[in-house]
Amino acid sequence: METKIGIFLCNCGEAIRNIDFAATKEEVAQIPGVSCVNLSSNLCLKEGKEKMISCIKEENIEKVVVAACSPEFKEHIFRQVLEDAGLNGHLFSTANIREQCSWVHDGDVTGKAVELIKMAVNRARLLQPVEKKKFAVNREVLVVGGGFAAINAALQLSRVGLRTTLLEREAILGSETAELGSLCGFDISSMMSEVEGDENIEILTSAEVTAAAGKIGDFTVRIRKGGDEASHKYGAVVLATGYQTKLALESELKSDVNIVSQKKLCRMLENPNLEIRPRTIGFMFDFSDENSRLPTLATLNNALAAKQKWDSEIYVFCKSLKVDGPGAEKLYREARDCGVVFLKCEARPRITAGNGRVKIEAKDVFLGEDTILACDLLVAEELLLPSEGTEALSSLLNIRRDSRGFYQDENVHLYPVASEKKGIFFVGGCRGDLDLSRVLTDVSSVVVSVYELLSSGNILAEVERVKVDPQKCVACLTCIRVCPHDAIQLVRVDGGKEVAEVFDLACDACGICAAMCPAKAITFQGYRDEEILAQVETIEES
Amino acid sequence: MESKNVLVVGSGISGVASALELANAGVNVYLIEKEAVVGGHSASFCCKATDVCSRCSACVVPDKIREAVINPRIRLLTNSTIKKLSGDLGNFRVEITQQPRYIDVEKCIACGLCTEVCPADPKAVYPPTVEATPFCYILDEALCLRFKGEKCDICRENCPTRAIEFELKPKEQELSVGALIVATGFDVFDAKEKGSLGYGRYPNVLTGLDLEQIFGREGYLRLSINGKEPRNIAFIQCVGSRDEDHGYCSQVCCKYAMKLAGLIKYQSLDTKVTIFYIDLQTAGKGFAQFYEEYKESIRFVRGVPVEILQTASGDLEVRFEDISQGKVCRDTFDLVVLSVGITPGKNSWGLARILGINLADDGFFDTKDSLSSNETNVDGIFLAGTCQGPKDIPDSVAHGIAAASKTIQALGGVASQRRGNHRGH
Amino acid sequence: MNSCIVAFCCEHSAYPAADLAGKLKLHCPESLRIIRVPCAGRVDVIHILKAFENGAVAVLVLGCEDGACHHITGNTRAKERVKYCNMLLKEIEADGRHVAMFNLSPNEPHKFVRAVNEITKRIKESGR
Amino acid sequence: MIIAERKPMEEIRQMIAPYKKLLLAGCATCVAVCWAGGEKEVGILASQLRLDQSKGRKKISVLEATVERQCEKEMVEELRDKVQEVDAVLSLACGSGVQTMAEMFEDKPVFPAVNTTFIGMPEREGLWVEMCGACGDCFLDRTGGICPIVRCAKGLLNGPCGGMRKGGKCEIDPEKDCAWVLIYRRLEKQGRLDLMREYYPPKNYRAVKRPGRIQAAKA
Repeated sequence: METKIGIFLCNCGEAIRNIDFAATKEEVAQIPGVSCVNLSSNLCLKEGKEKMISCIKEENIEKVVVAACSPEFKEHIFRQVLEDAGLNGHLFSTANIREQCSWVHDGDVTGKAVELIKMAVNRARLLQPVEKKKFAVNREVLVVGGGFAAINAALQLSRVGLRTTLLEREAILGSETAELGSLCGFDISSMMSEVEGDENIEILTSAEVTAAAGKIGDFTVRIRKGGDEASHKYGAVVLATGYQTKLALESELKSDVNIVSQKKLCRMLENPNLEIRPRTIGFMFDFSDENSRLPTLATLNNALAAKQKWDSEIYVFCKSLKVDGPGAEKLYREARDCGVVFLKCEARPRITAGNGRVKIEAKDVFLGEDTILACDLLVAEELLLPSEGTEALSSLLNIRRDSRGFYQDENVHLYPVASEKKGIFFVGGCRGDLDLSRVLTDVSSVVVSVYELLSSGNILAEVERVKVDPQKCVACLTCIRVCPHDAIQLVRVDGGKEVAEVFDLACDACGICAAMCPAKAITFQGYRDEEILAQVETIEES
Repeated sequence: MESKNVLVVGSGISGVASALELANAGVNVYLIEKEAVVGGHSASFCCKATDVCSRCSACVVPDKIREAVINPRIRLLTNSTIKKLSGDLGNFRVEITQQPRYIDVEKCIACGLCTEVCPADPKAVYPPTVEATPFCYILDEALCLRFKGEKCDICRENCPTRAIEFELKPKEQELSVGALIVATGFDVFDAKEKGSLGYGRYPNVLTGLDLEQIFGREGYLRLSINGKEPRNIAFIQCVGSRDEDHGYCSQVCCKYAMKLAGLIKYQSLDTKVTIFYIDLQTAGKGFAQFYEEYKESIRFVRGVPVEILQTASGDLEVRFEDISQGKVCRDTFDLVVLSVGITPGKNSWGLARILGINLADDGFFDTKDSLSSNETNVDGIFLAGTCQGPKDIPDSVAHGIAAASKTIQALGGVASQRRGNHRGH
Repeated sequence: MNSCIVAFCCEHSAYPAADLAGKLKLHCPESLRIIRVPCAGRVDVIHILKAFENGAVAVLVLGCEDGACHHITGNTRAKERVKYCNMLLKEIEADGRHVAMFNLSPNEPHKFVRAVNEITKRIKESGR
Repeated sequence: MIIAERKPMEEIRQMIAPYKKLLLAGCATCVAVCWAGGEKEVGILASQLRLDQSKGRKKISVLEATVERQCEKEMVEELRDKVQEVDAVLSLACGSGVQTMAEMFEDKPVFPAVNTTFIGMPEREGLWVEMCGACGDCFLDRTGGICPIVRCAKGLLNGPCGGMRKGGKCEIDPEKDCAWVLIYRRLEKQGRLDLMREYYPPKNYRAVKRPGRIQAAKA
């Protein structure tokens, strides 16, 4: 028996005048399967909705077609109306007869409106209900990394009541945060003691991930710690592995004692019984890596500290100062006021080292001629690189990286902390060069994102909106390879053959797998091949 | 439990981002906005994609606004400002005045009949800008004949959904909320203050914001005086940033200038583009590729010009110091774009007095200590977005989400103190 | 009336752009039929060929800007499939240029109109 | 698995020129997995044939059907009534599928629409590489699991030839790795380099009776 379809037209308060609604109502009533056609002037307002609910109940309509304005802002209203009338929200199809018909054509467009409604009805006829269900999720979070970002994330996650495991590759926690602490003026000892004392946080040092599988709410991660390997279950994974720096110097200069990195200078500044006091110090940055702001901040902080402690002459060679961070311009002015000399050069200065002095030749843009400076200490330019293991871990977790090798694809819809795979987040330096305030903002963003996902212990999601038919699937792995959200995996069906299975929580309903499946085994409710072709076939009838 | 509501002041991209995160975490949100439409400045920014997306995040704004408008837990109050605040974290009482909006947002279906019938010239009731949400028509008191004493009632009679109402007084209402997030955004630097650059006097001197809106509305660039395509464009950086009375870098101007320059070069390759800069800010996620690609095709000149004069033929003569030769020289362009920066909102001083929060020396709202960028000196009032300091769209979204996170932690803390155990389980 | 153009519009970028073009009252040919899809990557070769079989003169696939797809690789997949369709149509001496993929973002109504005008121009040129 | 590639349209058009009603028969296993002859490709080819506007093409009607495996008599049997209705069958299966179909329906001409190319595997999704030449006498045990007959351009049994390029690339095709360099490296890793010193007599291809027949002992 033909499914009963109800059509609800809306003339938007008689404002749509180039569609003859009477004629439309008549013509549309003859479409097979249509049991009632109603015309209203304000379908999206209160009384329009009540009339719709009563009509659905009286005529016991099974599928609803709304021919009105764009679904962009109103679709959720009508889905709610269907649910209030006891129908599944998916049995709903729209025809946009206002923005895409009445407003963009002159003259009478009744013909086109009728055709758009026919397309919507042809699709509605094939729609199938999709239920929603609460999926239980594991409430534990794995934070990979041991630096400033990782420790802060773990602390705040435990504060909102989520049990966290902190996994650090080195033997001790927070190894390089010590310098960062002195660099930005806060003591990390209180932070370290708090994280050790928190019974909500389990710390695994000198441990690393060897394998990872599973999806949002149910990640299984194998961790090797000191010889033995064990696999643990987590609901979400937060990567906070930070970055590493490499001196951008010719190899023979690297060994010279007078050429140091920013970190080494930091340690020299802190160590009270340092015997040598460099008279002149040279800084250099922004020549071979023009996309990082951390070298500028490190230089400004260290220059001020060195000026204050040793009162030495300081020369900074750079192409452009990256001051697009909070407070960076203030630091730059402070440094200039207390006598630091900034030299802007287009080309990279030539460095020669010998008998305890480092010679820097550079052509300053404003002076216009070559300046040669011999200084006791040169803080060389450093390249910001992703920390080791980034490539390995991203292939283990099957996630994408950006063009410079850091985590998180450069897609703007993922910012600030998400990855294209639900349940995996990135925090801090591991996703690009972030200064301290942006790292702290990242930490708070990831805490609320994980809190939303896991705090209630379950996630409401649609059941089998995208489904693989086990009979038709030949396990050719195409869908598993093309899924951008890595939401499909091979699963053994009741002891028999292995077939692909879509994980409802991880699926973002984009349909790429349904289009690529060579055996047409994947149905995507709402946009199945039949439903799309039904709309295409309405052209022939016109 | 009243502490489960939060008031977000300002519906720019960071206010909307905070409201969305709060709503998704189960908190009811009042989102108040002093203008008639949601979105703030960033809603009018154009997409600067060439054949590849240039990562400017302008297209994230309409998505987030749409999500916020249809979210059931977010109640939107436009034309509203805060009059008084009392109470503390967990139970604030906020008095809101809502200026009359003669066209009811719920009822207006943007059919356009009222504009057709309105007798006033220029029309007193008109559609909002295209990207406006809610897309509800606006009745302008200054132009409407009825507010000039005439007995005109034509639009109210013709409105099919009775959405127009005249006898409306500013509405007062008191909300009780657990916490506040201030996301009042920024003001664009008024380029007229730099008189020597001739903005407002010469038609071909535009600001970055004008260029964004031209590309947003028309999609291509035409000179206003002769409608032709500009052949030689100059961008001048750091207009209203990094100078005597703006001791900060606005962070966004180098990025939007280079991306607009990339779009112009993509639309017509032989257009010459010059960028005058102090320090080129090319850091940030997703910028490396872009900078590599356009490093050669755009001419970068170090040093910011001080004066622009319009020649007889309408071209603009820019006087700047050419450092390589070490002397002042002139260059003519047919279009000059001033990359204006971010300045603190004019009425942030008023809001600071009402809420009792401090202003930093550069005019933005101050934070409790240098490490936390969301907390203010008042517990329970948090900052989000550019009202705390210059940020681009991705940073504003992140800052908004962080503010929501701190609010939830603060509210969580409050709830648990009530239940007597100090840990926020 | 068989000069019909079928446009598969991604609901994240092309469909909102079409709505914005409507709000701006930017005109487009009446023979345009817009089919809403969750992502340009959902459009398959068979959908495009069936559109031609049912009398469409040209088919447009409209997705997000390259690199800004909500589903990361959706628009790249669509671009590859449209290229495959061009080849399939050339094989049977139909005009391969009647299938086209354009990228746009949700706040760019003029790019939507430009895409439709471009495909209409191609139809006129090939004399159908 | 068996990898195939669809024939160019020009060839298909000549085969089916005289016929008005056609059945396109797909196969849902090997050729489906390599995107050549599955249900989806049958739909695409059918649509192409219906849309074919080249000169002198009269309208043809095309039926579509896909069976689980075309190299099984029982499965091909399901198409019997459809085959009666048409003038000719265009099979998108591999060679053995086409021949099973031709054997079952002797009265109707059966044409191949794909070229069966090799036994191989996907290097990445959408790109298939030949791995095995089905020579009937596998000696992968002695080459560390790399088959020189297929992956060495000259099919040498006692390689490498003298013409190997720098970086271990093949003399004939600079992009291709020389199979014997790969074999050497793998054997080196496994510490079985002595296998490289052994001499293998030339293979006697005449001994292999064509067509091959394998009689299972237990049936």
